[in-house]
Amino acid sequence: MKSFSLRALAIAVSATLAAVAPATQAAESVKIGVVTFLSGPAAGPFGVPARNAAEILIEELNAGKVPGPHATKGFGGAPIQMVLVDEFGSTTTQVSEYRNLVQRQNVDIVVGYISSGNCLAIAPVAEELKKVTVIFDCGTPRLLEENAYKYVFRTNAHSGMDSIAAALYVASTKPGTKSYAGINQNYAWGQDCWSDFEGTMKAKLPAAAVTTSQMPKLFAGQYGTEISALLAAKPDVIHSSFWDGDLEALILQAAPRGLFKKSTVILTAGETAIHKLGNAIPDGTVIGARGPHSVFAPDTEINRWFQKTYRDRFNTPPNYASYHMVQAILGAKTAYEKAKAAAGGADPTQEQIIAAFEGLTYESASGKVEMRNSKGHQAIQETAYGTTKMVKGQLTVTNVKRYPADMVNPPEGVKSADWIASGFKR
Amino acid sequence: MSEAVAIFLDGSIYAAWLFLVAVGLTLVYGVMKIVNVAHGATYTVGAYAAVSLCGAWAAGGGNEWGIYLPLVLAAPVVGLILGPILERLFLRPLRDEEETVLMLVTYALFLILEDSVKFIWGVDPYFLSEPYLLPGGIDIFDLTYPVYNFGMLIAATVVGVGLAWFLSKSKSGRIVRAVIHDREVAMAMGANVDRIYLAVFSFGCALAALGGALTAPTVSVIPSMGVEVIVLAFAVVVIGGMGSIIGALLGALLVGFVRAMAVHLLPEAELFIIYLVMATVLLVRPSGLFAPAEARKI
Amino acid sequence: MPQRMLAGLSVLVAILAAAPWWMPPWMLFIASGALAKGMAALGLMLLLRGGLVSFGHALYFGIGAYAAGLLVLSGITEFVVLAVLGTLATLVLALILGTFVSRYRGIFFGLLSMALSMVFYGLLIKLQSLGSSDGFNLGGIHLLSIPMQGTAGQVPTYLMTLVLSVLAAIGIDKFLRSRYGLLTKALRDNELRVEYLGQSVRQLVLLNYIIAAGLAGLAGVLSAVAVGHIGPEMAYWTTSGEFVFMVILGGLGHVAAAFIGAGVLSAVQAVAYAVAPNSWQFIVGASLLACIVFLPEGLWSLLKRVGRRA
Amino acid sequence: MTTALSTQGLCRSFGAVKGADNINVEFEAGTVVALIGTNGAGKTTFLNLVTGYLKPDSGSVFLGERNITGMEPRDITRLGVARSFQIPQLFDQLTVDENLEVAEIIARHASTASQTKELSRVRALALERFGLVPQRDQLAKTLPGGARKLLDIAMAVVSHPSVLVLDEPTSGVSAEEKESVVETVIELARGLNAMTLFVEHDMEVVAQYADRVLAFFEGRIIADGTAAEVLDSPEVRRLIVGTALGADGHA
Repeated sequence: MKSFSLRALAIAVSATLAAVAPATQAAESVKIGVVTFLSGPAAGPFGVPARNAAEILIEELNAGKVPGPHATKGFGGAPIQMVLVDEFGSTTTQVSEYRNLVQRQNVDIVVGYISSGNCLAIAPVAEELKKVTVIFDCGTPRLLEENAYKYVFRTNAHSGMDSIAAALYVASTKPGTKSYAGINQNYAWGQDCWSDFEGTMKAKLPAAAVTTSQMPKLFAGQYGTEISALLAAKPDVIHSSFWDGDLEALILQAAPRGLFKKSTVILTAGETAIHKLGNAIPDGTVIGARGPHSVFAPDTEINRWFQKTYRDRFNTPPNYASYHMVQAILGAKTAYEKAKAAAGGADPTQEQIIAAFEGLTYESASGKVEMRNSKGHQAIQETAYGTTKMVKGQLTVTNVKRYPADMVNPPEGVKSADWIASGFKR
Repeated sequence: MSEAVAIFLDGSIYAAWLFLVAVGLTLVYGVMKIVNVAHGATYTVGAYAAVSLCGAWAAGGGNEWGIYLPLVLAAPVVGLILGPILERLFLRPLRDEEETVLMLVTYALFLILEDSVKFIWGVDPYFLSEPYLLPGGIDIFDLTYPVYNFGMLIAATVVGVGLAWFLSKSKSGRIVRAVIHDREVAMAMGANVDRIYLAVFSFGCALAALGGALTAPTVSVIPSMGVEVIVLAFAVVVIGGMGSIIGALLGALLVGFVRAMAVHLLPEAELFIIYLVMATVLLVRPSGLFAPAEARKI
Repeated sequence: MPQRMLAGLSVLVAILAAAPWWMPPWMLFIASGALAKGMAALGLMLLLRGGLVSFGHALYFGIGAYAAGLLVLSGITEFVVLAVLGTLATLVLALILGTFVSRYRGIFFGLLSMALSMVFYGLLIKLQSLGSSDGFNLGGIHLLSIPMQGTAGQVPTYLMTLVLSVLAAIGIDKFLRSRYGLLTKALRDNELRVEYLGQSVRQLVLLNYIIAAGLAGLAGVLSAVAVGHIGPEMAYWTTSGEFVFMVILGGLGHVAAAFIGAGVLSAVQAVAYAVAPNSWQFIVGASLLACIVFLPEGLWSLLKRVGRRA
Repeated sequence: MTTALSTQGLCRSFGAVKGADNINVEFEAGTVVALIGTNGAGKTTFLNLVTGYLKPDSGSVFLGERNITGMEPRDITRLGVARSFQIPQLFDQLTVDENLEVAEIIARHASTASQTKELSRVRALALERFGLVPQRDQLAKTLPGGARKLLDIAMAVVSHPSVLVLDEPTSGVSAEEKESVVETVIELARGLNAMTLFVEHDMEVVAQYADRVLAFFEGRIIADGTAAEVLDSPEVRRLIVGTALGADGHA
């Protein structure tokens, strides 16, 4: 046993050294670090669909098969090399993995982060290491409202938009709403979404009152009691920013109890559930996709290509997390190529990429993206909500209402919460 | 009035679920003095086993109402396969280690099992809602409750009563109780501790799997579904008194009702109400409500 | 043997002190974190020497970090103040909670500690003004005029963490060699006898508990400075579990073992993330299991064996 | 002579069983007292009540003038009552020397400098008298049964107690060693001028070493006097010695 453990140690040490030695790379390729949940509860609904999207997009970009404005191979002709990292684990682990990507793997750009806690923690490190970092999914408005960052870009609109548009949808489709309630996960995302929704409702439908705000623990899984409380409160409208298994469990447990019939339920992140759980979502449920993604995406060439390629490979349609990932990589690509052109065809520096990225407007699979807020670092985009309806056993989204970017995103320099509190002054 | 009824029903249903997921944990601790963190992973495996077995049943054209058979069958299948593997390979050789070391062993097993589930079934969620939807719902006052939830109540009652009967009336049950009370004396009296440990651990696994299988129809089945459950089950078991079956029942009821009251009357408090109950109970009764007496001589 | 051990450890410390000149920056960051966590694990080791294991030790890690965080939010960015007040805050809380917790033994001590840490975690989640689950960033921390954060701050922070770790290790080593150390060992063996010799077990446990909490608090401050971000997960039970893992991995044989455990676990995690992003949990679990089966006394025993043979 | 230890109306029951039933007794300083009785007669319960392991349902315990009823074992120990155990309570992972060192460290806690010197002397004396010197660096868990028993007693003696309580000092000790163990212990105790209470089943040992004997039956003291008086009492012969004969096979 003595020699065995020694040998085990020796193996462990050599494995460490092997893993630690910098990977060799082709000089001319552009290396992108992709950080997304590969394990943990967020892997299934967000992380893995996003990774899948990154995989096929990078493959197809390298093959030059992406149609429309993004037809150039790779990033400005240079092939893309992807380094994948799991976002699961503590924030400290994430910071250390980020340093690893930048300082050991020498990636050119980092694209990633679903968790708000992680993106908040990574941003100052990106500044410190001077590496262009594109946040693709994290929702918290605090990221770019509280600090001005040079190297950090976010290509999806922040979560304020989701809740504001949800309340606008209620105001226009159910103007007679007398009462509303919420069921949101008890952590930053759920708390923020609920207060934004409540704030907008107060401004748009001041006569409506809150009956109950349920805040179950994240990943609780069992919502029987909360559903009873919601049923008993009899609100006209119920707001929920649930996602992942919690969202699916809520739908499964609430639908048979008639909650969706008695109240109009708005699921701001509901789109991730419709592909897997379509037949369990009752008609009349209001669904959002955190932007004009997936079922709300415009009928463009690039979207048709993305839908088809993704379905062919993974036998399921891409969800909004996949769209967010595509939007981020295409944003980075556009900025990179613009910078390369400006540099006269030479590989652009980080500073040149930043100059090109700031204020950029580009076309993604979800339509137009404007890097307009937070000094050109924060994307704004239109968004949409719709109501589910079963047509011949197929879940469709009807009564879709689209909200232009300016209507649901605060003006430059104004914090989302202040904007809502001000009654949406421009 | 209807609120009181709702609190009672919601509390009972939640307590039934808690009891189902916690009873195996307390039994294994009582007999083997192992705080089995892998219980949570076994719960997950049970849910996945139910998905696979029910899937096979449906694919094989089995009767629609017969789906409850493979659902429940997931428990003994997991118990008989996973239980002996874990006990024989990992727990038996380390039996004489301290409680905390054993707890870490099961924590390691938990990590391994959770990733193994990912290798086998992937990270995409599975849905097994047929057993939940099939029996429909009933209206109580103006609230609709799924009949399936009352099935859960019955399952918890059957498990609780069955276990109580087994431990108090059957011969093997009395031997198990003797081991709970004093392992050395029971051994001296001729109890085959090896066999008892194997059986009890496998049975504990089966109970965890039963919890997972019966929960599967109400949730999306994902690899990490056991993480929250293990912490909850701990709280219930600690409140009730580790190793006590009746304690697990009372712990489940206490947590169930307190939580139902919180959700209906003070939803803000839901987040840490369980830990608050746990800390309070421990401060008042350091060994939980019903810690089984252990022999200590000086 | 002791002389050789001392020499070996001195060489190790010297190598670590020279790390800024041979470690790439990304590795230096991991080393900073590992040392800080090793300090928390050191406190846990002290408790374990007395036969108690806490599954809620991250409570004090979190308290230290949040105390520092609140100070930074109120405009105080001097490291010395953060470290002293952060540690003091944990000591005070440990004194209060310790008077209750020290009544408990075995698994109940562990689980009550966990419950308390989870109540604190729940409280932090509730505090939207402190960023709830997302936590918040703290920047601009300095020691006199030396920056402790950003590119220029990485080396000072690392060296400070190393110095404090070595001091903590020496202090705890002295403590373990004192009569309290012997009593702590006796405590693990037979509490009844300790009481019957006239020593209050609770007092002894409380003393160890407070020291352990103080170390975790200081570790929390250091970690907050190094990462530049704090969040409730620092107090979550999985963080506590990580500390316990480190102690078991290193073993109880020597104060250096806690740091070795922390270093090896951090390395295993880093490698597992890099080699197998989809199955690192499996790898971490398997190495824990292998350690318990093949090295029941921890890695320290392995080093001792190697040392004896050399 | 002064009273070292006394009880008044001491009662304690375990469900229906009376472990101690109105015990009133006084012990003079420096005497050696044996407690006899069958298993379950209440001897160990009495010792546990006196040393604080059990709290009485009613009644009081006095150490000299001081009421120590309901005090914790550690406080009673600090006041000068030390005890050994039926099953030795050692620190198995520590060496013999360290076991005694722990005992000395704790006793030193509340001592003056001259007392500290005395403690070290007693510790060395106990180590030597009990023949543990050759094993002093051995881990306690490696000791054979008899040596474990001696170490257990030595740890009690180290604090230089005024009252020494020994629960079956010879159980588990081989028949050959028995006499010498008791002799050593009693001699040491007399040397320290400690009042000694010991539970013993061997009537020859009792007769030889005890100044006074108490016979217990069903939680009561049924006989109290010199060894000859008690052992000759018909009730004791009927209820205790007879059964002891049967159980131990010799008397």
